[in-house]
Amino acid sequence: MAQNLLNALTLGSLYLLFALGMSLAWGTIGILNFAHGSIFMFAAFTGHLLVGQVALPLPLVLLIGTAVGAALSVLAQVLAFEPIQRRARDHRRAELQILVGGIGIATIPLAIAQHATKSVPFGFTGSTFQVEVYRLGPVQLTNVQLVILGAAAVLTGVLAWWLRSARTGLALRSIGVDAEVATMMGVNRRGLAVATMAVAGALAGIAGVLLTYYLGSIAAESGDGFLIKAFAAIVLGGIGSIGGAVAGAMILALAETVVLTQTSGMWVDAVSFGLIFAVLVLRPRGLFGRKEVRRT
Amino acid sequence: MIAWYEANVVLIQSMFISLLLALSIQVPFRAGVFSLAGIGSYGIGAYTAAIVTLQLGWPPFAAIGAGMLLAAVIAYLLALVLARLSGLYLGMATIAYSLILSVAVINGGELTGGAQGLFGAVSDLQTGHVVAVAVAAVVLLALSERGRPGRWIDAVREDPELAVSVGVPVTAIRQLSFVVGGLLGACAGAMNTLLRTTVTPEEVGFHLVVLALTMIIVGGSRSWAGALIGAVVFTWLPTVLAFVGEWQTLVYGVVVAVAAIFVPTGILGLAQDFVRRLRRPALPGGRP
Amino acid sequence: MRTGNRVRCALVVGTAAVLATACATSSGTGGSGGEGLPGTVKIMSIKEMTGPVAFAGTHSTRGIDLAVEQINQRKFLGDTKLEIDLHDSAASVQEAASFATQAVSDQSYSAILGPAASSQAAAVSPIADKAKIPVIYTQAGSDGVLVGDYTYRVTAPASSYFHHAGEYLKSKGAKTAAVLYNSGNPTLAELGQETVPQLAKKYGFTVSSSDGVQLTAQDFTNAGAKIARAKPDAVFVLLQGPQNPAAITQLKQNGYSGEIVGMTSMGAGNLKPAGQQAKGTVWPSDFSPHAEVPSVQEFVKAYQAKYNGELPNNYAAEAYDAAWFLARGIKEAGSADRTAIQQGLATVAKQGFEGAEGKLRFEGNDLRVEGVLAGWDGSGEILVSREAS
Amino acid sequence: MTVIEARDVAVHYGGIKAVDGVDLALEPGRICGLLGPNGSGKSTLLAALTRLVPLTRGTLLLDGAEYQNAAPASLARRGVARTFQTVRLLPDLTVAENVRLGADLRRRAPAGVVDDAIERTGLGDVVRARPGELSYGMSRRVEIARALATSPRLLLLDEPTAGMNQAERQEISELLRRLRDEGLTQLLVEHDVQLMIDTCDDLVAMNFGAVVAHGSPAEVVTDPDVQRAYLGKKWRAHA
Repeated sequence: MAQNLLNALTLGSLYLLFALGMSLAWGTIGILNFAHGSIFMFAAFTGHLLVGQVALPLPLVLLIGTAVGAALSVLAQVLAFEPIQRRARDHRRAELQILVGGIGIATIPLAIAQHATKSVPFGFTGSTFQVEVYRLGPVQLTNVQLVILGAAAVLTGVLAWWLRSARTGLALRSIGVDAEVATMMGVNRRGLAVATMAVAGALAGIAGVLLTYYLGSIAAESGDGFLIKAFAAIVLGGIGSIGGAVAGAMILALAETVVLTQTSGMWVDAVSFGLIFAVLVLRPRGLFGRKEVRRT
Repeated sequence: MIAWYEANVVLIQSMFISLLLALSIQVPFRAGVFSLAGIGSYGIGAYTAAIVTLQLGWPPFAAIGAGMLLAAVIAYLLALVLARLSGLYLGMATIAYSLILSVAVINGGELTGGAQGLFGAVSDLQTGHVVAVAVAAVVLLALSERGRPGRWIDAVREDPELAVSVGVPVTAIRQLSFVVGGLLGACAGAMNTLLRTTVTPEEVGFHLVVLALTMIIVGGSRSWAGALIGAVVFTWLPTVLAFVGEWQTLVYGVVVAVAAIFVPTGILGLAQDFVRRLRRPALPGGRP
Repeated sequence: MRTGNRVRCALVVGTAAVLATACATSSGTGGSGGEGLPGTVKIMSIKEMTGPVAFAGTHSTRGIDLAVEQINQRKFLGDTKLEIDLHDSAASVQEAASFATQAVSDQSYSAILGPAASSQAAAVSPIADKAKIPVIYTQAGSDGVLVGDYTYRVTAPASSYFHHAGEYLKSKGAKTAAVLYNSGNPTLAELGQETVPQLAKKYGFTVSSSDGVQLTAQDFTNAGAKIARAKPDAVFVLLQGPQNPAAITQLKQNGYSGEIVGMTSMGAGNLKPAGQQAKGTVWPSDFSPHAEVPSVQEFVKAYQAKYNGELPNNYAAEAYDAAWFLARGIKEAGSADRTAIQQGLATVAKQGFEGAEGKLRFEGNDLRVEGVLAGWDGSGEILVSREAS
Repeated sequence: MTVIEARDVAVHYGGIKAVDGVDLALEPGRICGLLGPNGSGKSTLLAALTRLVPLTRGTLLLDGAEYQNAAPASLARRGVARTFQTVRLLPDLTVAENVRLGADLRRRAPAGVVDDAIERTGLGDVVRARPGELSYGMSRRVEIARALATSPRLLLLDEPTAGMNQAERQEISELLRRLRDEGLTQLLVEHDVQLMIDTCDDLVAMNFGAVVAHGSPAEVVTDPDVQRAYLGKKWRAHA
């Protein structure tokens, strides 16, 4: 029981790291980035390539993943999403174009990784980091799990503080509430949007690297599955709300763990899809969503 | 010509099926309803047709009709349940609905054949039938883009409040768009199953959502002609791209991204702008 | 390269009877093909060269290329050359079906080497069967693939050689076994739901738990913990290639120390990311490059010579056999005519032959092999000899 | 009998009482003006009358029959037409098609309804233009033309002359009066008090979601409450 709870917490933390960036970008600058999963995978893939050359320690691989994730995300913003938002006739069309553009962009890193690996799984076997298992009474815990739990807690805290207190965070939130007013207040939307996407991508990169350490290996296609899970977590908690993302990720992980341990596990994906559907129908704002951020 | 037709008959068939699939998404889009439930309907049609053909031995058009009827009923219920949602939220709820169906068919046991899917659904459905159905659908939809229905649908999409004020039955049109999308999607799925004689769970997944979306975004989302352009492009693109070999997927992604960024109105929109620009000088009294 | 092959051909004379005949025939008749054989026989090969199952498509193609090179150089069909026209079905049912139709309508194609994915194969089969063009598949384990006389499969169903796993577990004294299988993949689902329970009955162990995971599942933490806690003597890990190392890693991290039994999806280097943790894992396989069967070793050496010393995997071996099976069928038919080739294939199938997978025989249109027990020693694939264990 | 009537109508958004206990009755063949500062609840009242927002309480009557639960789209069919405060035209349709949208209400619109609406609003020269090519004033005329094309018995106008110059305002005022003479009942929301005095038969003044005065234009504009609440500077400025 305690073990299941701990595992669910770890899974929830991974969902959270992934979902935070997506939720941030969607709730503030209105970009639902469907390439997020692809970026996440490619950050881990780059790490894998480098680890194959040099035996790197975990912090360095994490750093590389962060940088790659941020770079790809910024690239997508500058080359695709920003031009779309600038040109689109109305908000609704922009949303749709960003969605489809994201799908197109996602194909690019995916195709490269697939080509390089032939869809054979990859991991960080060359890394100097070794998984260690600690046993605490009935519960066992690996050092990777500790890193994941720690990273999720610290990064979520930092992000929440940033949005609540820092000047740029406040400016960002004002965009989320009313883009026009924010512009009138002299907020540099373009710069802030790029910064937001960089943060989102960095979080995806961190999640990608940690997931690969955690599972031992991932494949080029692994990003897609996470995308829909993260989406469920965001919708569940409420878009743009950090607390909502935390709650959403944890509830989803817990629900999946329950389904997995209590049934034969073949309906797990139906949990996240079902949650998306049910929450949108019954409580479109999500459990913790603020109404003003909801863009419909 | 005949040789070419025979060699490419599968692509020709799938072009018309893709057209119907794209229309199943586009019809709701035109009414401002961002519903991707057409994909779920495709699955319902595909599996219903296979089941009634295999277990009851129904003729092809009865099998297709059964799938369409079931999908239409479910689509109507969905329209009622999702009435409050719009925009991306509606899109996501309908994607979730479609994906739940794809999980369900894997777990459907004997009825859906589980992971293996169903096979041996042999029928005498011909390419000509598919073309005829697609043409009929296009004619009906083309009529709905003209005159009174066309203006009503435009009004519902662009400004539902205004539409109400001039007496347009907005709710009914939205529900109808769900149902018509369901009918078209199920029709596409059922015909594909009967042509291929087989259906597997992996055919009804997120990739269909992506395909249908990209077809109408690249082709053009406002008219049946856009869906047709999209269906033609994405049916033949892999053949055209065969020369890039292993990088086909990459080029495909770039095409989709570039279209989404630079051609928001789709190829159809580009063509219409071009025609309009040509005609402009001939238009008298454009400005007061 | 050419001399190298000739040398090997001479060497084979003493070891593999069937191949020796092949060499003798080609050198003896000095290049007069069968009466009806044209200068080239064109074969369409529909393989997944890109996309999620690219690993199967690319390795199959290597096997085919090797076989065709041998067939042509040894003048197995006299002066007639086999020509392979490769098409990438990119993991799309529609494209696979379309290529099949192109092959059907273009009379210059005599046969098809089919795709590996069951869904694609199931769409190709009815087209080919209706038009009466022979198709030879590898992989494609679904029931719907073999629909008539014209469809053959040169990958034996895993259930037909899974007894190796049963014998292995019996020798280890296993009494309980857990099953973790991919419920979205037809072959794996059948293994998990039917083959293993049958095996349990026959080899005296009980199935303590059976968990299906979804087609694209990645996280096996819970499944791993659940199984590790139950401490069964053995666990069957029947997953897709990329899922295997993740599942094994989770089992080991949760302190599982019993036997791990898999299937061919553990081969082809898929366990590399799990490294030392996967040490001791075994799986029944239709092919092992270490099997000490002459025809297998002949294939392995030729493959290594052609591909820079790389060891062949099961996909390459199966496709190699498929190509040779086709060549034998054509030779038997003495014609490039599709129906004649089908009859030729039927004759060859009745006789069986020796190839990269060892002794091959057919049950109907489906292959049966003896199979081996392969294993992972922490860094590479080995052959587990049952006597030693 | 009144054409349309609101009895004790209230519309609350959460804690905000946009309209709170308004009574209003329109006599047939008259133009009633609705005056009030921004945020006084005029547009909300119009939205309530056309069923675009749900009532918190109150009763709505059309030709003496209650309709507060009727489907909003059914009102147009019963002869209620309206224009909006902002220009709301369909960008992809021509001016003629936008007007035609009003006539689409009936399967077979009476002959000449569309042409008549276009001619009366002076849009004859721009029928083939698209909304994006029109000036603001012209766009507003299309709004009115579309409403007229529904062949209404009651017309609700939300600031129809906003953005027009003095001559254009005069034209619209004349048009409205001519329509009144033909028997069309109207409710007119406007900020231009002079125009209201010139056009309307009755005036109602609102503030803070409630009616503060009603009667003939002369009575209402001289009402001290109205003067204090809203007219003050503006009325004098115009005078």
